[in-house]
Amino acid sequence: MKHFYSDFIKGLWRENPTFRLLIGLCPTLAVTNNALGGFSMGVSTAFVLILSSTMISLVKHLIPDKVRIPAYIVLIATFVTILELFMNAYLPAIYAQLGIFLPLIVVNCIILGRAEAFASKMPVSRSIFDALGMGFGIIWALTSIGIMRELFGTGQVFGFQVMPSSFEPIGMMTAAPGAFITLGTAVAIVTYISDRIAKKHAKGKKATE
Amino acid sequence: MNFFFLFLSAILVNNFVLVQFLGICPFIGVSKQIETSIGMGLATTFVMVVASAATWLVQHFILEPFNLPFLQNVAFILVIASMVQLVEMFLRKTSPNLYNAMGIYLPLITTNCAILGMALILVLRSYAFGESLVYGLGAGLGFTLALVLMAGIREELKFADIPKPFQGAGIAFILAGLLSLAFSGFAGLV
Amino acid sequence: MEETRFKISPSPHIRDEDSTQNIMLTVVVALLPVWIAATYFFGFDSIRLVVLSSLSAIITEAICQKLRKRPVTVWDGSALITGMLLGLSVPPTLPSWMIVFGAAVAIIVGKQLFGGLGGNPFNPALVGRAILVISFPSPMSKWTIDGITTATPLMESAGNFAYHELFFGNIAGSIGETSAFAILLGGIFMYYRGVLDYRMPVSFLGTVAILSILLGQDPIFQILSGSLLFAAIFMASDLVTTPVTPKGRWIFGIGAGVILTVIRTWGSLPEGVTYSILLMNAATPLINRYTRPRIYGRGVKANG
Amino acid sequence: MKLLKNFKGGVHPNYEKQHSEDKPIQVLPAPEVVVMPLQQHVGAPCDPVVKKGDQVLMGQVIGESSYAISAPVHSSVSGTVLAVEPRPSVTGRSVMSVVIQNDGQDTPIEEQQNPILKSSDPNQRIDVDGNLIRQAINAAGVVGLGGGAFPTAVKVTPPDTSHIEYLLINGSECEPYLTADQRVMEEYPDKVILGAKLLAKAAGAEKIIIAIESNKPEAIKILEKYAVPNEIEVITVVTKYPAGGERMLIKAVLNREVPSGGYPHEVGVLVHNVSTAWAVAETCLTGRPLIERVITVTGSGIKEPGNYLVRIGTPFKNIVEAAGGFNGQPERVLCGGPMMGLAQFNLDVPVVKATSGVLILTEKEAQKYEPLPCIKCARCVDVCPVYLMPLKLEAFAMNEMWEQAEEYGAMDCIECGCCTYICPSKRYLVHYIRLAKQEIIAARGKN
Amino acid sequence: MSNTLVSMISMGVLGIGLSIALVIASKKFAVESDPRVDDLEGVLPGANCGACGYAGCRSFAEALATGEAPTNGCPVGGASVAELVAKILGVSNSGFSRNVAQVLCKGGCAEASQRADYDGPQDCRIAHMTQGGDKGCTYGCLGCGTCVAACNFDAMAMNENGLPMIFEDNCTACGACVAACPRDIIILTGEEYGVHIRCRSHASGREARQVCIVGCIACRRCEKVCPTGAITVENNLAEINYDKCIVCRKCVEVCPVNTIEWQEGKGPVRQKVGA
Repeated sequence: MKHFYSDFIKGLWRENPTFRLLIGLCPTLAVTNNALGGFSMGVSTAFVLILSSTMISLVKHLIPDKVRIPAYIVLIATFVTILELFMNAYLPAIYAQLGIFLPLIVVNCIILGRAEAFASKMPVSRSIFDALGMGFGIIWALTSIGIMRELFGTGQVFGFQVMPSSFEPIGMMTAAPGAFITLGTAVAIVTYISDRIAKKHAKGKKATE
Repeated sequence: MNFFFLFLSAILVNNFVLVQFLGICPFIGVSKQIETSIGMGLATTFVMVVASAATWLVQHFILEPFNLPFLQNVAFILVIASMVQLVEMFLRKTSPNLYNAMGIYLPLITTNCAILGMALILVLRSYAFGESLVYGLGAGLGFTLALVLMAGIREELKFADIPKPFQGAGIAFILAGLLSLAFSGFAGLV
Repeated sequence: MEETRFKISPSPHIRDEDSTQNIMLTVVVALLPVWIAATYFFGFDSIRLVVLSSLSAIITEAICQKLRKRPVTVWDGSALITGMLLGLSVPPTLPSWMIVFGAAVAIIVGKQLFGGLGGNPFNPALVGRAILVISFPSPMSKWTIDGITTATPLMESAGNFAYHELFFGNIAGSIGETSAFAILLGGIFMYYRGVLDYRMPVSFLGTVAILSILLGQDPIFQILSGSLLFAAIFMASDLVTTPVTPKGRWIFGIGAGVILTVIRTWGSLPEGVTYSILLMNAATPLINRYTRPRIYGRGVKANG
Repeated sequence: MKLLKNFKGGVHPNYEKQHSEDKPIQVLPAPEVVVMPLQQHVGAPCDPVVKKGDQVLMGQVIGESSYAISAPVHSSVSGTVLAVEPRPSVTGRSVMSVVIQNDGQDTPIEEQQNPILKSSDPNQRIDVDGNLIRQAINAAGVVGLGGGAFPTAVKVTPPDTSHIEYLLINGSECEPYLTADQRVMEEYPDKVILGAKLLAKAAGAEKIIIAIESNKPEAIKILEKYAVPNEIEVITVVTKYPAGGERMLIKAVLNREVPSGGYPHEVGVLVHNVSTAWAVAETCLTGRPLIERVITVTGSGIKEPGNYLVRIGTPFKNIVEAAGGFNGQPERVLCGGPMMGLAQFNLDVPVVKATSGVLILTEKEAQKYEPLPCIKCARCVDVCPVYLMPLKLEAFAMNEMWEQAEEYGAMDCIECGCCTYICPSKRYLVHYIRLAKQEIIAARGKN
Repeated sequence: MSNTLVSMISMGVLGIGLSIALVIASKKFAVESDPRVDDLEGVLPGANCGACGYAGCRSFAEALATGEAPTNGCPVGGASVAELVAKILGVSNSGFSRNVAQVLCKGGCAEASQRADYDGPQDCRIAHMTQGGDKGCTYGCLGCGTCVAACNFDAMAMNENGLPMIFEDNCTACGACVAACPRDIIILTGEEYGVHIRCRSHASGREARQVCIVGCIACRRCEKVCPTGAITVENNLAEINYDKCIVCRKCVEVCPVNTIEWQEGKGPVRQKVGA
């Protein structure tokens, strides 16, 4: 039980793929110019991640070691195609917004990375929790970046006006430089908080000794 | 002239890294030293040109005649993965130094979304074969340019007193943001 | 003889009197004629923008240094220069809060995140300006003169302006760029004080002139209009973000000139000076690296 | 107006020569006790040949070495050896020294070498054999008196393959404050000329050029008078530090560059200081070894600045006393000029052969500065006379990137200190370059 | 139906074609490599500090695989890494004794005299080059903290007395401080040794006494009292042979100038045979 909890929780903060591991960054930057884009991208990635991790964990014994990477990629690509067709049919607006970054989930390092590092070694149950943790990690990371950029770039959040009407939107936030700068700042903030926590932890430990 | 503008557009105006957000992972990861970044950039450029040709052929001779657009992702990634594997083996044999310098990033070219992204863009814009090659070359060189500029500045940053939380990835993103800001001057150029 | 404790130090034991603060002050003084000219043409707006911008830059720098527990060195004048340069490179109608925001962001993102003075790869004032342009495109391109909104001369054809107007001012544009005369005055002062390397402005302006002749444009108009002259003298000569080698400085100017001409001729932005210099700033480490001077005695043969 | 011979780089510090340039050379009486370090030269240290209690005569050899690159040390007074022990030297480290109690008699040693030159006429033709001159110089223990302290006899014996075209007599004295060379040129021009001719003969040099900085018009005038009948050229070089640097002088006067890591003889040039030429002439005329030299005692920390002919081994204390003592609170005592001189702990250290001056600086002149961040103004790049990028080298050294420092030419640095002098941020440039050089040499030793 | 068939066939053909190309290429460009290197690199700390004497963890791993480097060659990783390495290589672990750094100088601002004031960059190596430093003692600590700056593991700090102190818990014996010190007063020695002669001055007793009140005056009392002959006085300085020291602390008691020091709590670790 403890395993499941730690597998799940680590993806949210300690090993957050976006802020700590710094992988899967292209969509993080590209589609987070509003909160909805970030959220839907996060959910899409999480969806593929969970399915592929589960699947890979299930079939890991059937795949010969030599060809495992191509096999994983094909597997992931399949799920991505399914997702793509689904979105195209039912959520065309979001499909259009995500553009080529939806098919590019195939090469998102998070998914292959989890497949290699975790799902191919661990039992199915743990893989699912790991994928869930990572998935939620991506979702909150992308959504929060999306919210920040949308809030300052347009004064809205998820399309609703939040800022007073006198607020002049800061165009940079929704443009490319804003994406990099927001992510850089977010990474620095997360690093700062983590360092503080680690320091506190170390101090607490020393005091008890 | 058309080719020239296409080429320029791929390098400067629609720079893959700084404007289109493709290939960010290696951009942040391999841009610490000028030598490595040149190597990485050129390897990526090479793969891009080869992959643009290969995916174009696959698209026009397999996927389109047999009406299989839904297999695009799978087919492209297969082709690209094999291409990268070839380059990797080739480099390992011919230039062990370069191979060592690239370290873990060479296999990562497979999962470099810049390559798959380029293949998808080529299909999206229905470029002809020649255009595809030029676009692939331009995109690769644009990637290299961004990488090398970044590496040059990051080598200097070793001597700067950067705030602790920003050291490493944080300042790299800020730097990329400022580079992107500088490149925004090319908007609407072509 | 009574026992005295001497000081030991590694040689050299004497230093030149010039200091970093002196250099910064020289630039500030050189900017004064530009500011005075701006005030003459644009009135109170010029004072408002430059003062707000400078104050914002200085206060932001002090706060950053306090937060980082570093010595507060705002008296070295570098933040003041950033503030003044930014204030002088915006249109006169820019709302006050925007210039305050721009100067603060310029100092934080353009300078303090890179460890303060000396560490920044990009000219902070230009970073501030570029961020303002991308964030507030329309207020940043609203040019007025005598209360009438007009386009910047670059948007119009060359024949509409007399050279003397371009030279002495009285044309629309960012407040600091109107009077070429005042800019040159400041430039000459900086050169006289040994703060300005002639290579960068000369190669920058020269490249633009030559390219505009080749492209069939009026070279004098190209040089005098827009913020080229202002930037070539005050921004391209920024010490921290430009090459340190003589050859590199030529390359810097030529590169900026080429990029500027490309943007002006084919780009959609009315003015590309900011970006041409920012791009060359980005290339500066590479230029330094590949234009190292030949070391004395290298590559010479013995003939004894 | 003739265009001055110039070179790229260099700085213009306040020369401050007015304190002592008009003061004629005074003879300083030999002190009670002299301390003779046994290493006053570049190369192998000498072994003592006297022991405690021995009686020594003036000019007697007290230390010699069997190594090729070395120079013997002679007693500068007559008297009793008090001790043979390590004593602090101007380099800050203890050096084996012979301490001699002066008996005040100045009894010269009897078997003193016969003078090889009979006439002191500066216009005479030197028909002494070159070998003989070299032997005389070697026996007299003459070393480069400009500060280099390289044994002169070794220097005038270039390798077989090289052919010396020019002998450059270096009268630039580019270090601020110092005027010893200037006074030597003005007061002993005949001996400088004679010494130059002897050196040229010894080295087989074809032409002699005397190079003097433009701020010494008097010396130029006097030397030109003596030089003309001897077909010696007197060239005025720009007043700029470090015009007196060997490599800079060759570049300025002959527009030749000494190869990196090489020596001037590789481009057919030898450079000797005017004081060295004077010492050579003295020893050839009198047969007396090098036991005295002209030094400048100056700086605002001294009451009566001046130029003195002092015995080698005279402690700084005696010199300061002779010059009227301190003027105000002395901050730094330097052996040599302010750009490359060595700061001293106390006044017990003795004058050695290469000591060109004793400089007492007060707080006003030698201010303390806190280094500020580098603003990349590139002034250090502009002033570097060997065309390095000191700011880069400093950054590499501070981050222990020795390999990059070597790639950027740290080993070519001549440590003139121009970069540190000019730096508006008062950074410690040359200091870190020195550190890099030391570390690079250490790393080479390891491999 | 036919669509499925076509897609299966086309993907199959594509797959087979690419596989053939890859097989040929892998034959043609085959490079021998030792798979253990990757495993080894995986268990190493990845600090790339170079303490092992190799250019980073990767090259150390390569040296391990060829048997060139000892299994306990990584001081940062310590015993646990040595064990893992030995496991991968299938050899027995050659044992690991943890080293820590010790500062062999007690002459801080309070104890040692100054012969001048130093005005220059705060770097011991440069201060040392400047006339041999500002301290009266030309062997002792210069106090600029270059060793502290060199430490990458937060294991050093300067104390108020101007001397470096070592937090042994953090010390990895990487040797960076040893290399940084121009006076060679920092050494690496086994953690268990508790008695140190904290002076490196070769000055004569009289001279040493003049410049520092805690410097070794070479009185030889420690040499005489040492039951195992671990201390020898040579060239005006007592030196301890740690291999012989049994931490009996007799020398600590007799030292008239308190140069010899015992670190509280570090006791005899091994009994001498027959003792």
